[in-house]
Amino acid sequence: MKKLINDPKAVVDESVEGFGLAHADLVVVHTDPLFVTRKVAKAGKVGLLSGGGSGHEPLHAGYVGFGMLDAAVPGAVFTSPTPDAIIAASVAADSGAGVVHIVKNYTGDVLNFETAAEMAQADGIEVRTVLVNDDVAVEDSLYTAGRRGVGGTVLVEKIAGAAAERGDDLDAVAAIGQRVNDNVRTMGVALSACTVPHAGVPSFELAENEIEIGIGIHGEPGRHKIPMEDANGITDRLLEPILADLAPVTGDKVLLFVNGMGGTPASELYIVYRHAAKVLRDAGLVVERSLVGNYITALEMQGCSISVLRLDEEMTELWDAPVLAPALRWGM
Amino acid sequence: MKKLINDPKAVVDESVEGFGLAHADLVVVHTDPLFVTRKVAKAGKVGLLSGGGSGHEPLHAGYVGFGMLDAAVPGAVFTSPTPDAIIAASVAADSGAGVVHIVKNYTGDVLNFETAAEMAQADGIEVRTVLVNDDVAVEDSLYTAGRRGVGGTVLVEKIAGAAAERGDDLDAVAAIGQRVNDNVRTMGVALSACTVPHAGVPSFELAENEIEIGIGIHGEPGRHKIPMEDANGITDRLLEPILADLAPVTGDKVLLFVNGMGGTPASELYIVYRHAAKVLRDAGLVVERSLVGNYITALEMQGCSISVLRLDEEMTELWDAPVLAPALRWGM
Amino acid sequence: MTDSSLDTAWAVDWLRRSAAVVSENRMALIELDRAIGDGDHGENLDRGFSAILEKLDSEPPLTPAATFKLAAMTLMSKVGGAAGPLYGTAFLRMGTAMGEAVEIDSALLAAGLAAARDGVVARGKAEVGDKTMIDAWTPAVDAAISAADAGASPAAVLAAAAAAAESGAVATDPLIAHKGRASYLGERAIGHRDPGAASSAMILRAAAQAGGASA
Amino acid sequence: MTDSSLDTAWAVDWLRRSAAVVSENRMALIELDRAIGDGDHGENLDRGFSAILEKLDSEPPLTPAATFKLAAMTLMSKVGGAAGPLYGTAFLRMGTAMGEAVEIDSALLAAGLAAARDGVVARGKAEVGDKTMIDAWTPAVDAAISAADAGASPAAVLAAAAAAAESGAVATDPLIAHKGRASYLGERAIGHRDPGAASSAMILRAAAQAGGASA
Ligand SMILES: Nc1ncnc2c1ncn2[C@@H]1O[C@H](COP(=O)(O)OP(=O)(O)O)[C@@H](O)[C@H]1O
Ligand SMILES: Nc1ncnc2c1ncn2[C@@H]1O[C@H](COP(=O)(O)OP(=O)(O)O)[C@@H](O)[C@H]1O
Ligand SMILES: [Mg+2]
Ligand SMILES: [Mg+2]
Ligand SMILES: [Mg+2]
Ligand SMILES: [Mg+2]
Repeated sequence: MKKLINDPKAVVDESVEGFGLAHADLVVVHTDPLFVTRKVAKAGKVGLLSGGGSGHEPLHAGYVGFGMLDAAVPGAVFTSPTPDAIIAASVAADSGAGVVHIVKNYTGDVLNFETAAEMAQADGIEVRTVLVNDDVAVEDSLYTAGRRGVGGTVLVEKIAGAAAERGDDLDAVAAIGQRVNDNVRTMGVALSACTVPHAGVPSFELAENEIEIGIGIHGEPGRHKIPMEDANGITDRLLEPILADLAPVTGDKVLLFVNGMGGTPASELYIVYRHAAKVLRDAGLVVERSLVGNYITALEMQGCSISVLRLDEEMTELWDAPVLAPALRWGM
Repeated sequence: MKKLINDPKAVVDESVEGFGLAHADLVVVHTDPLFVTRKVAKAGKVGLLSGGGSGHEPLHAGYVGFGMLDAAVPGAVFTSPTPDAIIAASVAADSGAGVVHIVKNYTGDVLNFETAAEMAQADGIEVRTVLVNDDVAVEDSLYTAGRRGVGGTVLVEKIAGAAAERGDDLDAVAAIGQRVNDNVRTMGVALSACTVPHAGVPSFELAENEIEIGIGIHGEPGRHKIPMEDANGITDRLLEPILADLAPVTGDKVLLFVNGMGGTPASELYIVYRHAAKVLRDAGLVVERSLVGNYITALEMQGCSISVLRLDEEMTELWDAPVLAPALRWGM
Repeated sequence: MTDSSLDTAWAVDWLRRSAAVVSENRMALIELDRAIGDGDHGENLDRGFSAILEKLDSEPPLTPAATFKLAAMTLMSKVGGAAGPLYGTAFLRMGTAMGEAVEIDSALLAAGLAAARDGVVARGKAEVGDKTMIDAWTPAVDAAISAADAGASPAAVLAAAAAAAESGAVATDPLIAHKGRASYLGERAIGHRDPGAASSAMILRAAAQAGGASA
Repeated sequence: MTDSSLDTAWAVDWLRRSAAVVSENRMALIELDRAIGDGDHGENLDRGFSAILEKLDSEPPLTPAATFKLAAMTLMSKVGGAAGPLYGTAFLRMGTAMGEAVEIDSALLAAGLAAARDGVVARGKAEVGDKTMIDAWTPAVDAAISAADAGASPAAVLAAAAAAAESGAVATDPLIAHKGRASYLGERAIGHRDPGAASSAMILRAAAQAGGASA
């Protein structure tokens, strides 16, 4: 394992410390428990909080700032944070109007956030939870832990963040977050595995000509392995279940999000974007907005995910609203 | 070789096409010859043009936009573009006030841009060239091709771009670009090699516990291999020749730029940033501005470079000026 | 402490032995989790139990219940992931079940283990056969209750529980998972042992060893 | 065409054979450049010479000079990197040196090769021993001039040039590079052949084969 790290056990602490130093104009890093808050809080605004295992950078701390998150709680690598940190961050994010927790649907995240929400509520903080579960690679049935939260999380955080910033109340912010989740579908592919620092070995094995379809963002194996294909073929494979499940109709406006898993060059993401845009156009959809880059990653994994969000006018407006966070910035 | 590509020979064309589709609000892609221009040109402004081999994305096309480049000319992967494309882009970038070429110091780039500049001048376009050569890994002597242009290029493009945007004339824009180059030093490290699509094999070999110090951005081998070290140790090794060469004095204000080579997680870049900021502080310098992320890459190479730019008030002001390009955006 | 009861020293010894076995098997648990999960189970538990050791030194608990509550709070705030809240709940409920008792007899021990298991079920909603730690805990609790009903000593109750947990963990190998991360894998989970069931068996074996050692 | 001169057919054949040899050795040249450069030399030349083939078909040139100018313009606009302008300049100067001649005798041939080499030096400022294509071109030009002065046929002049270029390329192996990307490597370039010298030797061998075949 070759990584730019010191002690594998200190990876998250040191990385978040460096992040805080580099973006001292925008964020404040709190330690023990570890969480990140917006430098300039806005009184009376609904607080937006997210968190989860580390290793998905810039998610979530990179989205703390004006128009997006008020607080982010990074756990150990690929491990949900603990309730005490979530509670402390909720207290910091609450200015009286309540806090929305954006939680990716994994057993660990759900259990820890559930506990934290209960305890925060007991302390008088109103909490609403938006559970993100956009991953069409996983069957959503009684016999699984349900669909995972993946790429759609970034879109939920941006759009709900803009709603909170414009002054929506607690239920309204949660409702728009939920609406984004209901309208977004994601599917991913890995060309290589990633190596968790404390494990020191790649999280799964892939032969030289194999890829893993339906991958999540934790180095967990995906739906199945297939022989390597070209970018257009892979793009088709990712979009097919997305469109089958989202079932858009001709003329629907969508946001197309091609996300890098951390180890894939931008040039390759644009090659995927190119074909995906064509497929959506051919399906009668209008690609109104786009996002291409490393926004929710799995350490240095090579691969990408595609998310398609069906937009309505309000979502588009909130997407376009100014945002000023370390990893997403426009309009100011 | 596993890459999200179709035909290896079509990588640049397809990628730039996708880039143009994703950022149609900001840029226009021209084909045959291939170059990228700003969507909304500003009449009477000095044109700023850069280019070079592809594979360093978001450099250069990602920096086409308000407050930065007017045109970018992508060559084949790791291969300088040809004079005809540079000339066509120069014509497009010229609105009568002349064009500044920002060229990274490699034999191929220098020769092709030289030829293009000559021919453009013959066609009545005033051209000034800023040659970027910030890489302290290479000895600058009669016996080498001279220092390479690496991370500092991004800073030259941003600051010269802001100068052009505020209305500086041709010589002034070239002069500030030159001043940035004179005050910036860079050094890089690779933990793994990258694979050029047409070659299909990694560009150099590294044993499981080796790293390559003094790497450039073309998958060329570096200054020497050393056994793997921790992030703090590597950071010390990169900063030492930078500071020796830049020779800053106590109280100097600097911009600290930690750049990912494409395959390194953001979390690791922040671990490097953390220690680099500390070393600079201990050296009596003031880190006034920071940039952390994948801004000038070598495909999917794992590793990073550190650049230190000694700031003066004007450079800082131009750095802070609004920029609106696909890969760099603030203030608007 | 007598043959017919366990005390605070046993509870503390259990936790210390758990910390040791988890630390020894850190990489093995990571490997199991790497195969059908995300490879952090060993690291997470090791972090949690190391923290318990520190707490035991700095604030020695006075009752078995206090010992388990200390474990619960520490696991809850140090482990994260699925295992943190689940093991945290298990130890919390066990502590609650034991009340103020300083001597734990076989019946109370079995009741404590049952409460722990019920806590995990309440939080995680898993059933036997879902390929989770419940597949170790439920046979362990059944064996403990049978042994206690038959008049066995606490040490024997723990030995029965540990053996049943070990068989239960092994029995997860051929299963498809219905809970946790392994459920994303469908049939690809077949042939792999559930990491949480494996760690549960180790921890219950540690309880038995502590019981045997001090019996 | 006679024994004592070469013509446009030879020039065209040279380029076609160059395209073939570059395409065959594409991977070998990539490998050489991968070792001490950036691994694109074979790809770049292959792209350039393939484009030359297309141009030769669509606009057949009428003189040797026109043939070389077509090659020069195509290489300049298709190759990029260092090799594009350098080979482009070489063919451009060779074409210019040959003027309107349709029959190239040994003296003009040697003068053309010398002009090509001088063009590369003018652009790239490399000297013999800098581990560049000049290390193939300069001995080739020297051998060509000697042979021409000694009254050799054009075919023999080219054969001498090709042989000298090949030796010159081999002789780059032990050198440290002072120009181009390999100069960044210092001593680590020792033991590797310069890719541009290697491709130059191939291209000059193609010239000789075209000369011999048509002689
Ligand atoms: N719903 C559940 N009920 C009971 N146990 C569960 C449940 N979900 C997961 N587990 C247990 O947790 C273990 C995984 O723990 P761990 O790897 O620490 O957490 P994570 O899956 O968050 O990475 C699984 O092996 C399984 O035994
Ligand atoms: N200054 C120079 N003068 C002569 N030849 C040079 C010079 N610089 C580089 N070369 C030649 O160019 C070759 C490399 O070509 P190529 O790989 O196509 O370009 P690049 O180095 O831009 O990738 C070298 O092997 C060398 O022979
Ligand atoms: Mg986990
Ligand atoms: Mg090159
Ligand atoms: Mg796990
Ligand atoms: Mg090369």
